[in-house]
Amino acid sequence: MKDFLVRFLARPQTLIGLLVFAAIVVLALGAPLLFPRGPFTIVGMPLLAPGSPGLPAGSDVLGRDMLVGLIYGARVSLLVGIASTCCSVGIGVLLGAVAGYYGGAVDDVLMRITEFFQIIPAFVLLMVLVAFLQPSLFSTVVGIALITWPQVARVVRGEFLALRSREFVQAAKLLGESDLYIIFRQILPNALPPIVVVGSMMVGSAILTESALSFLGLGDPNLRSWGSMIGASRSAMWVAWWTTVLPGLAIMVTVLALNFIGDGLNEALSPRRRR
Amino acid sequence: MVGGMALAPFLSGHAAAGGRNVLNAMMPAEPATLCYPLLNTRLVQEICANINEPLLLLDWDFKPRPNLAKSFTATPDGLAYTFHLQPGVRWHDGVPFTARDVVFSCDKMLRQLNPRSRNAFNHCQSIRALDPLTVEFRLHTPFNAFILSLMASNAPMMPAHIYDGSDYRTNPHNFAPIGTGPFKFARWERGQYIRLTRNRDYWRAGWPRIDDIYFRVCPTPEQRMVALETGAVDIAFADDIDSVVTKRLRANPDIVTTTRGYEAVGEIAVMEMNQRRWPFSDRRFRQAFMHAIDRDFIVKAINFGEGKVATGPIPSNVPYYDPKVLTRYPFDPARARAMLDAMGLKKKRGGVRHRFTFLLIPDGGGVQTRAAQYVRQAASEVGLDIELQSSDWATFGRRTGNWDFDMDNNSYGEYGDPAIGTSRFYVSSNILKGVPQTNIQGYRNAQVDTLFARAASAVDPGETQDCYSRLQQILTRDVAMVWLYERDPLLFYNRRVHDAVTGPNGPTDGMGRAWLTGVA
Amino acid sequence: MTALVAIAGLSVALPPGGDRPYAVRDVSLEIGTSEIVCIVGESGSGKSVTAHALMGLLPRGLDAAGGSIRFDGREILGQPAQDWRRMRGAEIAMIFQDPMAALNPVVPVGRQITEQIRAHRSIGEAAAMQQAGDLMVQMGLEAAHLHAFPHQLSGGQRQRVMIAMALSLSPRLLIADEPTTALDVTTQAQILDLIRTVQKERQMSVLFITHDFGVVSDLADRVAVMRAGEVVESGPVRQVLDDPRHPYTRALIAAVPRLSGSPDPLPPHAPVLAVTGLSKVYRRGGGFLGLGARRETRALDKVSLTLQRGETLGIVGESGSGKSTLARCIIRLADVDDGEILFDGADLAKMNGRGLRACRKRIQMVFQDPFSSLNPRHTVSEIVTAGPRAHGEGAKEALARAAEMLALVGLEASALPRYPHEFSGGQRQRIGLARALMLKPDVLIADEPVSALDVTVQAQVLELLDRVRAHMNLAMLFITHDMRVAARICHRVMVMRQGRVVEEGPAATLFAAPKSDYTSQLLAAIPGQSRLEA
Amino acid sequence: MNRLSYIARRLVRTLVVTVAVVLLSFFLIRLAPGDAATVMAGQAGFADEAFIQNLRAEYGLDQPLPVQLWKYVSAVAHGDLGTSYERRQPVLDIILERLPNTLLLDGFALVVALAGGITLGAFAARRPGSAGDAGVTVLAMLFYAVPQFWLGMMAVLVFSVWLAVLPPFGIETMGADYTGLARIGDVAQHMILPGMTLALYYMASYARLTRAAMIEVADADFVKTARAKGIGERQVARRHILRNALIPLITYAGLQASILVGGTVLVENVFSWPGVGTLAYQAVTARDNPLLLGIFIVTAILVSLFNLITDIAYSIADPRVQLQ
Repeated sequence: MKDFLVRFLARPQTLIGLLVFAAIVVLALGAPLLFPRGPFTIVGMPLLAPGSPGLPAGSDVLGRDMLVGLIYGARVSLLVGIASTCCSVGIGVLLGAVAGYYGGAVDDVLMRITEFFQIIPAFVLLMVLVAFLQPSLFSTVVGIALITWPQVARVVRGEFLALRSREFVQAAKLLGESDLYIIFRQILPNALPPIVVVGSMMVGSAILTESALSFLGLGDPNLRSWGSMIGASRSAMWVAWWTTVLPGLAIMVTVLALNFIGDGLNEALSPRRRR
Repeated sequence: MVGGMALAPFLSGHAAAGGRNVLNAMMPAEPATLCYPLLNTRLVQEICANINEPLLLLDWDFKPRPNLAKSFTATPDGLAYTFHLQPGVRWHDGVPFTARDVVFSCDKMLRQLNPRSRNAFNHCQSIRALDPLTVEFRLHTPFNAFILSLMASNAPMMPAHIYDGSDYRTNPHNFAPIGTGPFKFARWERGQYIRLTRNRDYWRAGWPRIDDIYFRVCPTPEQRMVALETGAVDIAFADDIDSVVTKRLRANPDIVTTTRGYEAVGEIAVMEMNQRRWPFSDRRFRQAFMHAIDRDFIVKAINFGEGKVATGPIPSNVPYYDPKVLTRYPFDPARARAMLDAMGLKKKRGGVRHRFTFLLIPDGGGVQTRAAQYVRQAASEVGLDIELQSSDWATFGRRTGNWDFDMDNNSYGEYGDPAIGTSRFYVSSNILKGVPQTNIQGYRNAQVDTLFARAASAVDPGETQDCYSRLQQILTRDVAMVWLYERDPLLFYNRRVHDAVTGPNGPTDGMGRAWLTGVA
Repeated sequence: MTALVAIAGLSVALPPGGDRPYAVRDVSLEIGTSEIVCIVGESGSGKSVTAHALMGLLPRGLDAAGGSIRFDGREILGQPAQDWRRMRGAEIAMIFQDPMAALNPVVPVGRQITEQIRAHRSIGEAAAMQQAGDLMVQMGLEAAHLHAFPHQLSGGQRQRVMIAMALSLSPRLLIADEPTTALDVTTQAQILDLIRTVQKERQMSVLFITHDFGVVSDLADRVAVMRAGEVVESGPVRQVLDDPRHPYTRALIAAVPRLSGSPDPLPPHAPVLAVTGLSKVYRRGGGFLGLGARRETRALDKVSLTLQRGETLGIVGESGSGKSTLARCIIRLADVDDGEILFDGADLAKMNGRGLRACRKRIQMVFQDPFSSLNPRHTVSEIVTAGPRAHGEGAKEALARAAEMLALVGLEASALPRYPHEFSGGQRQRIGLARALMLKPDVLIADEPVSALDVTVQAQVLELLDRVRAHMNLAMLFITHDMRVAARICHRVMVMRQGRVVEEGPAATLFAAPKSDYTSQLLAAIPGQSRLEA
Repeated sequence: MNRLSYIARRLVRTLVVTVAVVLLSFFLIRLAPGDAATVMAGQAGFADEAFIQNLRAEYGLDQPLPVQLWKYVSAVAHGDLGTSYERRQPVLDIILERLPNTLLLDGFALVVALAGGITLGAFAARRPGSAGDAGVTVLAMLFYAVPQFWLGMMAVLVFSVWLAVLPPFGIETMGADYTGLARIGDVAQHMILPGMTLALYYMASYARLTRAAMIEVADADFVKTARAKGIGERQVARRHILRNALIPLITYAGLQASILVGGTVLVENVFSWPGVGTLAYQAVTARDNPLLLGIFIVTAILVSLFNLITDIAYSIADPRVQLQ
């Protein structure tokens, strides 16, 4: 564990990523304390430029404070990113583990399902799901989890396939350990590094996906997310650059921080380094 | 500043390519069909108005002007109208236009396909051709909006020899329409443009004055603004341009901006409440709600100063509007709170009096959505917690039609006479489960039903005015609907375009008279 | 004799943070013209690094820290890259341990040979290919093999290709880095033969790296013994073998197992395990909806055996003989197609679920790979007590017994809270053995338990296994590819080939007078018999 | 293994998968509430009962679900993907009209991404840990983290508004109606911004993949063999390292091609590119079920074909891989 931390924190990018991410988390959690009136309060005329009195980041098409919107937007992005990744990893690990460990028909069925998801255009499927479930935080999370779990399942299945023929797993079988115990106590801990890496990368891509959905107007209308801020200002882009540029930068910085962390995890956990 | 930059040379107009007399018009999406009666959306109207003409046009005073009908007479009891058609009119395929076409269009095709036309022609007992150039309409009961119902989009003339006896919905001419209008359909390049070309045999001498009209697809709002600014497109219609950039376009000396041309539509942006449910069923709640929202702000900030606050069910720039009788609801949150307290809707934990949902009309995050977001914020100031729900057209139509909503936003057009466009949202006979764009609020008032019926059938214009004044009094007192603002849609066109708008029907009268400078 | 190569005082530094500062330290070695010099040593002794330094191909991060290497009288250590390049392949050539990995998998072998020729000689591809073809034939291959990809050849063929490539420019020195370790014993014999032959024909010098004293005694003119980066002893092969000076050399030679001295067979007794007519077919393919092509491999063909308490039965065979499959089938890690496995009167082949679990408790296994057989994420105590706990034993009692069991296999109780990666290969095998013994099995299956270990450790583990077998009166099934290892501890031996039993009998008899030709071939191929068996 | 028989079997399999796609998407889409009739009514802003009824009858929505499914499946079997609700045209015609535009954009993006990514990756792998390597890595991570739609908008802002060098929207200049060479040039100009926007993300992936693969392959024994043969470093890098490192890229490029076919919704939307992506978006918002189903089916078939091509290409590049 200590070794891992040393390796993990050794790279400057990882440190930067962690610091930036921590700052974003703090801002997101502290938003209701900093701005108790919420992100929708109209504070002035629309499209005031950054630097206008009391508006360091300007106002949007409805005269709402961009800065408050950016900070509240972090809540949506992080929530969606983390919640959908958790769901996705949960489903993916469970099904991938079962398929990889037992193989045979279970595996065949699972592979066909992931194949289906691979063949259907994922983003279109996501739009369909969200539109039909009615756009909301819930449908966004469910939708993203639904289109991403096969990716996790494939990774987990692959790991389980490789690990189940390892001799310590065969030894465990001979010792009379139950399948459940073997799956969760013997194999899963060894399969964790790639899952952690995939998971950390998925948070970032889920944030990107959420922003894309919101951009197209398929986000929760009761929340001010970065994507919806850009989508709502599309036509304002020509007269008020800050309405689109700033939320985009926010997304980029967040995802970049997450990817730095994911990359650091990958380096620290990758078997090549471990050996 | 980004916005102030001049646009690149490659973006500049190619409109006058080859010195031809070509008008480029904007089309935000491709229409589903070019069969006018089949889908009477504004987009189809803008294109098809150049192809399929009505019997009459409307002048600026809302008085009929001859068109395919060179004159008409009405009996004093208001029960019979006789139209005399222009002689020598031919369809684009050369077949002569006759009374048979009028009878077919009004009695069969439009009545069957178009709900708005059906509303008018259902008043008819018979529609008969007296001779090849004379048609007689006989009504069951007097209907004083009858002549207005024959205008523009309500009653385009369709060719009987093409459609009669065919399956209207699958007729191949739905994609290559035939009409009598100043322009003929020429080509539909999918994903790019629809081209109409000059009808050289047009019955009205000297028209049209343009060789070709291209309707060009510009799907995103950014693209539409750029296209207009660069002159790639000469004319943009209502709703094509996001109000965010109107100020910028108004400042552009090459572009003419006008609110004229949509008077006959008389559109009002509204919010509807499901009045079957409490507390929307309580008049005090609806009144308090009106006080809680700053409609001036909506006009000023959200609509960037375009349009004006709606005072009641009838827009202020059309006949029968009566400002004297209206109950007005100025922005007064304190009063709204007091009224809500008084009706027993007290604050509960968290300062919330009542929670309800709001179904958003799918306008792609445009003005209506922004207005709803503002209303959500304003309502929260008086303790009403609104949850917005996005929708697509399927969801919107299904849920409003099935009365499965608390509140929604919408807009309706008056179409020249309250009997045509307005009454349908307030009369109890139009409460139809499963059908959107009807009286989905479930507003019921027997007095209102009677007054609308009387107003439409009165022969004496004074009596009609009386009825509508009383209606405006009752409906505004009741807050029968949340009226937000009169839309006054904007028409943008390049300076080189002239006579683009010739009457209150604006683009729905077609571009027959329009001409371009800089072209011989 | 003039030295072609003279290495003097060569040191190669390890990057900081390693377990020692030098990979090799102060190594001096001479290789005479047309002389075969062997460097022998266990893993980590620095023998490979020395060879690579001679090629100027030290891995990234390793640098020669001092000393000199003279080739034909010329100092080559630190010469410019250009000169190295000109020398490599033309004057010094090298072959590696794993020919599969050493050949570019996506290029036909012929092209890989011509590439080398054309890197040094300006001739056309066709002419180079002609030469390559000739070389292939000389190496006992066919010219048609030129167009094959590496994966289409057998291990021995691939190594022949490597040799052909190495000899293509008639180098003066051939460096062979454990070239036969990955090969079966018969193939190894052929490759060693080939190297000897071409060395004689071409009067070439050879530097041969190996861990096997048998190979040394068969091949070398002179030998250098390395340990932990240093040369501990060197000299003419006879001298070192017959009269080793250094204790380490003596230990190494002593640890090489011999064919003689097998234990005598036990008096016949009722078997605890009796396998009859066991068959197993591997089916591959089939694929989606059975649309894929099917391929069948007969892994076991009617194999029968018996095993009694206190007895060790050795199962010997080359790769692909089915010996491991047999172990897996007996313990039902693989399903059986046909035959019966009678264990204490019950047929294991037909068992499932709980019954199988109960029986398996009494048949345990020790695995080949000391790295993959222990879960890296579990502590030794978790690993060793897992079996008893799975069968309902209390954690406390299990832990107490675990300490005893560790003592039995020669480990301290202080090992309990530690993780597998903190132990050496031999220690890990002991932990694996303790894990198996915790369930007090009747039968112990040992699947190549020592083949991944260095020769000195190998001897210790073999000795431990034999002791434990006697101590617990275990019936042991001992699977190995190495006849010498089998000879050391098996009462009886069964030779397998392509899924069938070739021959079976008491170890001493079988090795002394094999009945089948195949067994004789195997025995004949064992390197170093003539000199080491003496 | 015989390649032809492999292809035949794969085609059969594609068929099976396509049937599965048809069934699953049919139910997925039909389970959603609301239908074409309510869409039309809502958009027209004026409706009555007869209007709804007429529309339902026209689209066969008044029939029981199994009947609808049967009719649909048998039509699809005859190559008829039905009629779009919104456009009232054969779905296949609509899709085939748009498909070339999407394939054009995708092909351009794929080529740019591959060429750029491999070059950058090879450059970075030459000296791992150097400043150049770090630069490439950070750049790749940056493009990884940028929302594509936003990148597109920023590209428009920079190249069309500030620098005014490239056209921002559409596939050709509106109203110019060029023909011949001029048109090709015009389309090419319009393709640059959306194509680059699409390509940058994948270029980042390729750069990372190439870099990682080259560093890994550089440690392989056969590279040591190559050096031991005395061939030059450049040749070692090109013929042995890169040649092997590129093999995994084939899989990824195949995957990208598959994703692109149906996955360019955002970029097409931002640049008003008249492709399948914008079509899909319109179909979703208009609840144009036949069109949506058609898009799913056509992309499924295309993706299956791409996968087949990928597999064959892979088996050619890597002789160890057998098609089965």
